Amino acid sequence: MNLLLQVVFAGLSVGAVYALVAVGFGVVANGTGAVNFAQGEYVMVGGVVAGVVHEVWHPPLPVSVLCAVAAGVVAGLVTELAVSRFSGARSAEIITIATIGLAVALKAAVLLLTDRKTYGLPHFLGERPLRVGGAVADTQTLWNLAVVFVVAVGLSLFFRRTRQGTILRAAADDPEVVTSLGVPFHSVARWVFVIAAVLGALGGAGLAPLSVMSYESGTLLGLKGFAAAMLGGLGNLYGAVIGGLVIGLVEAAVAGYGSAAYGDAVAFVILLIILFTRPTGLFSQRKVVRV
Amino acid sequence: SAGADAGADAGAEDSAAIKIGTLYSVTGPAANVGDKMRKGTELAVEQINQRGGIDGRKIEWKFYDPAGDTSTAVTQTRKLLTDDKVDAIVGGGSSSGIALAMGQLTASAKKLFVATEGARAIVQPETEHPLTFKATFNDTVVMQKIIEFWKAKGVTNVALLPDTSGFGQSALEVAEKELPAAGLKLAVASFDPGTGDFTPLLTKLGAGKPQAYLAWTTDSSGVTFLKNARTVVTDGAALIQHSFGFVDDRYMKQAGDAGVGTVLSSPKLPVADLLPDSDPQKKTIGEFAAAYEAKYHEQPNVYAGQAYDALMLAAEAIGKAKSTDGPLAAKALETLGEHVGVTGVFRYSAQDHSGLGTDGVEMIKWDGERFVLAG
Amino acid sequence: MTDEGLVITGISKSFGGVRVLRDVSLRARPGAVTALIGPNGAGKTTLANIVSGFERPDAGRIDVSGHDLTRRGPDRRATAGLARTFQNLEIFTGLTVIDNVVMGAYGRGGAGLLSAVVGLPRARRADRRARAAAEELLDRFGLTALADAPVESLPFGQAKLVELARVLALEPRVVVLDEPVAGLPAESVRAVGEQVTRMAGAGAAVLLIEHNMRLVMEISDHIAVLDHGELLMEGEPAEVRADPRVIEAYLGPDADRIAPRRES
Amino acid sequence: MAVSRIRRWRPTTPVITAVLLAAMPLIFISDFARAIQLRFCVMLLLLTGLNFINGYARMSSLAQAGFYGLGAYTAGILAARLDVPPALAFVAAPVLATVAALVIGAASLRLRATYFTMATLGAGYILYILFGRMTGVTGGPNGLLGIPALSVAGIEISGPLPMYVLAAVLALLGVVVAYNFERSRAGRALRALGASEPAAVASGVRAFRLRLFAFALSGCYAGVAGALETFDATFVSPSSFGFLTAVLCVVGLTVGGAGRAAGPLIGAALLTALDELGTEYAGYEMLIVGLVFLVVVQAFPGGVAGAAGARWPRRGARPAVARATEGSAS
Amino acid sequence: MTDSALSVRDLRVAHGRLEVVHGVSFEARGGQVTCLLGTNGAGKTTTIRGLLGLQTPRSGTVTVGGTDVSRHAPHRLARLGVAHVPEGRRVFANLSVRDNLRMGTLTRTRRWREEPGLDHVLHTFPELTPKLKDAAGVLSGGQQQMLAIGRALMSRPTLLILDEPSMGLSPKLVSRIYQALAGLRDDGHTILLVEQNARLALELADHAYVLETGHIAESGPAGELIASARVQEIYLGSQEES
Ligand SMILES: Nc1ncnc2c1ncn2[C@@H]1O[C@H](COP(=O)(O)OP(=O)(O)OP(=O)(O)O)[C@@H](O)[C@H]1O
Ligand SMILES: Nc1ncnc2c1ncn2[C@@H]1O[C@H](COP(=O)(O)OP(=O)(O)OP(=O)(O)O)[C@@H](O)[C@H]1O
Ligand SMILES: [Mg+2]
Ligand SMILES: [Mg+2]
Repeated sequence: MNLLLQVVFAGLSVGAVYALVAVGFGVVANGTGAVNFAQGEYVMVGGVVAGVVHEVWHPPLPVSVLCAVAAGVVAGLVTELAVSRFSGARSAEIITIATIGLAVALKAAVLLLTDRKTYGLPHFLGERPLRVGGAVADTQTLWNLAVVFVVAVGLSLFFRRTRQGTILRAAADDPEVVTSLGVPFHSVARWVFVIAAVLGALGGAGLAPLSVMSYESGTLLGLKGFAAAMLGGLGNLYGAVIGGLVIGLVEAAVAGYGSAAYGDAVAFVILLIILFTRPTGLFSQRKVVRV
Repeated sequence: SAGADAGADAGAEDSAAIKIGTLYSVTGPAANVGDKMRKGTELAVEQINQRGGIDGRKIEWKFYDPAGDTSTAVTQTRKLLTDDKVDAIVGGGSSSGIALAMGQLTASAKKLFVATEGARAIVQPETEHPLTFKATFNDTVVMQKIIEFWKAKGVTNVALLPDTSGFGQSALEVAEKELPAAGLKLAVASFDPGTGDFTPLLTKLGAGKPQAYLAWTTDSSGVTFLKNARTVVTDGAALIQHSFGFVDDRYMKQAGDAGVGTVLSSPKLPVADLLPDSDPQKKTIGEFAAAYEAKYHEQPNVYAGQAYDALMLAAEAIGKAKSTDGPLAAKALETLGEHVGVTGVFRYSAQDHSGLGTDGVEMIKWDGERFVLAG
Repeated sequence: MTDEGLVITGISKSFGGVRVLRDVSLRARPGAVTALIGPNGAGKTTLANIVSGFERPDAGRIDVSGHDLTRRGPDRRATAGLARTFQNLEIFTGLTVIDNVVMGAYGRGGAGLLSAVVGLPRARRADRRARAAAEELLDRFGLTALADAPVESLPFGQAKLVELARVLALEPRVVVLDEPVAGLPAESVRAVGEQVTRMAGAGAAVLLIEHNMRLVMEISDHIAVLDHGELLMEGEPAEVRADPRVIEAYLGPDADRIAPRRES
Repeated sequence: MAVSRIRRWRPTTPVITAVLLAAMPLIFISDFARAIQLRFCVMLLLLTGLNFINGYARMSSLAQAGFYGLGAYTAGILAARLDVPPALAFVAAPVLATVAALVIGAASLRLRATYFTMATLGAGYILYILFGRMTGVTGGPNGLLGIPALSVAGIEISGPLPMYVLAAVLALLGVVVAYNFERSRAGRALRALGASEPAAVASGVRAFRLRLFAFALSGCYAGVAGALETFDATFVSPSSFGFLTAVLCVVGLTVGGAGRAAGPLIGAALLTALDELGTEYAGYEMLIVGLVFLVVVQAFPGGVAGAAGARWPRRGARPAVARATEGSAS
Repeated sequence: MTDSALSVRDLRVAHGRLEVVHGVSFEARGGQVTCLLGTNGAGKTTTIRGLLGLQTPRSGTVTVGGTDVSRHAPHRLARLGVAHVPEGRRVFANLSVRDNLRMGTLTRTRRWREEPGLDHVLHTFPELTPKLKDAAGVLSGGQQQMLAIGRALMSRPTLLILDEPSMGLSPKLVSRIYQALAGLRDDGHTILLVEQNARLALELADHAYVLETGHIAESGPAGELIASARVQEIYLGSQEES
């Protein structure tokens, strides 16, 4: 077997999920300026919901995935309610801190509702893997990569080119002024969190065929996705994708050529090395500050 | 003075309840394991109380959840010992690290402690842990059974994939000692719980052409291991194995086709009905499983079994010692003779506080529907 | 060595290819108010940032009292006696008014970190001295009653006074003021004007950036006009006021209404 | 106009802390209560330390759990593995944690806002992984056993009461130092830096050095907390120093009131209470904690201490503003 | 049309527990310029924020064009044609100048590419033309102020509320802005103007109110107020004769 190629495939497989989480971080950062600590939990919710639906009702696969997306929509709406509607809180710092509370609550709720069970899904494109040059690539990885690229390109265009996207970016700078220009903050927050949560849920559904999901699955993914987002430069969605893939690839390389026992630390070691050389990540858009 | 205290206890509080404290992590990373353990112990408490208790004294059960955190567990253990004033502690927080920390506290409080966690260091050396027992197999014992199995199959070259938790690393330690001694060639690759892709690891290990791949984890990433092994391991004859930490039909079902044929080392619980009637445990397991299913509407697993055993053992020791005094109860356990439990037949002695031998371990196989004995 | 005040020599600066400052040389003498005026976007704030070390020039040098400070960071420039205010009010929210002013004297030194933590008497004494000096300043600005109020509860105008008082606490040799009276009512403009004159009277070199022509005409000794990053002209207030280029680029045809002639 | 500044005496945080630490063991006297009280002291040290960087300097560090663990392991390894006298091992813990904070801070304090938070999260996580993986040194995932009792000059400090007294003394010392610092020139500069970096720098504040000092202090406090925890539990395990602990520290401080002297005190009390609550209602309490936290951070952006401060504003502030404006208008 | 386009009755606004606007009443007549004067801290900004709903008032009624908007969220006022130039510019620093201006059209069109009114704003502020692609955060203070005003103008508001629009602008620009405001008024727009530069404001305004420590202290036609001794002294700095 070809170890190098296998490492690349594995790296892309895991990296695609990190990338999707990282894009979610980017969306929230672009729209509110906050860091969303619940991003990993959206992945968990998506995966678990798709798994539960699949296990209980055995519907066709697309239905399970759609249910995950619907769960994402709900999770996004819940987030909007929880972190902005309730107090009208508009400072990025408060939203950031509030999402920590939300993440804890979401995780606990799923723990109680699923009674700690794990859930899985069949592969979307068939279980049979592709064999390329002496290595195996999972078809699910292809699916996940495709989703990541479509999402990153689509959302980048959305933020740069569209009216709604610009409103969201404006809100990250000064939400109050956006309000007085005719768009209530909760509508901004709703867009932001629904997009972010749907991304997460899609990631969760895409991940469930590869590794089973439970209420615990979100936290570490969230951390690594956060690392990936920062690696690429927070707010740059292409950067987030590259950040996610880089972390996935390096982790796989460490597993293949070194010791996987330090695998979890790897994401953070790379991140620190990059941050110390490029303090705002690989591709950050410079935040404008003048005195 | 310990004896005097015990006498006073027995006299004054004859009818008072016996207090037993328990810690399992029913939240946090090992929640899945901890939840099953809690149910097992709870069932045992209920059964004993229904029978009228121990010598007429009911069990009053105190349960706390340390959520996998050792310092929380230390505080909770102190609470059990000094605030709740429990007579014995059963269950070590569903994590070997926690059980180890708890052992120090129960020892200095001179209370009986029956752990449900795996690490040998919880009870070994027995001279330093006179009051601590555990109701689980030592991984040395399990490893011996696996070696026997491999020898019978003609396997001489194996790959071990332990996870980085205490459970996996303790097995790694044993394997590095025992396997070479038994003339087996060993390659190792540790992995983190939550690992999303095992293909690089398996490819790397595959270069050494092992005849068996043995994963050692309780984490759900073991499912991914099975799925990946199915695609990456090209040698159709190679054995794909899990340890007793992964004996759970839910996990196996989630692996789908990739799970079929997986060999596991396990207590007899999952295959009890396939055992010959002569098997000493068959009846105990059958009754336990029936009661458990009736109460919780789910299949018991090995964790529930060992947690059930642990409480039963503690109760029997207290009953036999006719005292809740730690040293007396410990003595009683050491001289109990045989206790037929769900997990195995316990034979504690002053030199062995694990009490389980290879006779309790079965090699089993997942056939796609259920576990069967692996020939 | 005589004090040369602030000497700006040959400063150039571009942002992403756009020249914002081109070979600007300027001098602010000690004991005088030198005003820097010019249209919006002419580069005045950029020059102030370069003088105080917040931005690095592409070329040129900055000397304060004969010392070349071009390579020093803003904190070191403060220690060297250079102080500034900001166009966008920068105050220490969360601190009281008096603490804001005490902070201004930070660059003049004081007790070390460790003696402060342990609470040595030396540190306490130094602190008391700084506080006494700050109280004097507050009195001068009529802010005594507000000394212990959190600074963020002050209206904009008073907050600007606090910023000015903070600058004075440093006892600076060179002061750069970026629009100190923007948003202040006539009455406060007068008060600030007095303080700035007094600052210069005490020997500081003052570089005043301001759009309020009434104030500029009234208190400055010398005026430099910046336009599109280049020095358009320099001279006495009356001279500048009457220069057609300045009227065209900056004052506008209605200038009379906005900035009445001083001699009127 | 000389305004007399007669202020009503208000109890300062060190005084409240001292009274609390002295009263607690008198009111709740069981050994278990002592253990809880000790945990409170440990939390208080952790949060007071974190307050330097997260509160006064307004930079969000997630490395506190890492330094806490480093302190705990330093003390534990020196005392249990290398036979260093326990008292010396105890002292070495904050020293090493401080050095680690200096190194990590030197690298990460040049980063801005979220990037700094990320770097500290990464550094803390790497420490956590090392605790669990360097089995030969740390005992690995199962933890480090065999830590001897603490003794100073031949006198053994072990058992609930002596350990509590030690913890209380150290916690009080920590609070006093923090209190002095907050009101010192350097403390004022640090708060100023958190409020407006340009203005602080323009006033001569060496931003990087001062932040590094604050970060080192936070590490030092965490080191002391770690050593206390080690000698109290006579056991060290990596599970206590992970991401969850790091987040809990930030949450505790935020809810208590970051940047306020009383913040760590309130935060530590809440975290200790939470620990207690969490023991019996597995699962549900996390749900409740999450929701309550969600509400509290939004309802009181300045934390409980901030909310209390707003209800009872500083004397003088309100009339003073009114006076001044009236004065200028008439 | 001289009916009241904006009317504020007994408005009370507080910062936390500290009330700073104590029952202020005034109105802005349609098609006129109404000016709100006051020293620093008088409560002008707070009044504006209160009537716009950016800060929840303690009590009071606000009507815009006859509609009671007292409890309306700020975005609903925007949809009624009210535009606000906030104190301190508050442009979107990370958006391009062009996007900043487009943000002003949110209530006017749903089409993003249309940019109605862009030419008009660039005609008023040609300085912004070369900067259209730059991030607003790098603009000079005065350029940002132009942008903030331009953004408000983009919505073609029926009621325009400006909080110190001349702050930080060069004299030449100040007169240009006042000309622009006069033009708007002549087109029938209603303007509420908060200004430190009382001389200019009173020259432009039809009607003026003087706010002192949260109360309306004086009011009247602008021409009359110019003559008031009190206004002369405090707001026009007239003792040194102009
Ligand atoms: N960081 C930057 N990147 C790009 N352009 C910049 C940057 N900083 C300043 N500029 C440009 O430099 C020019 C000068 O700006 P500056 O702030 O110095 O003007 P100013 O003279 O202070 O104007 P004002 O009177 O309006 O405050 C402006 O056109 C501005 O857009
Ligand atoms: N965020 C705040 N917190 C507390 N008090 C505040 C706050 N903002 C303003 N104030 C107080 O409210 C009063 C009115 O302030 P406001 O900003 O409305 O005045 P203004 O008339 O707009 O003044 P300026 O001319 O300086 O802009 C002042 O006394 C001020 O101290
Ligand atoms: Mg400027
Ligand atoms: Mg105002």
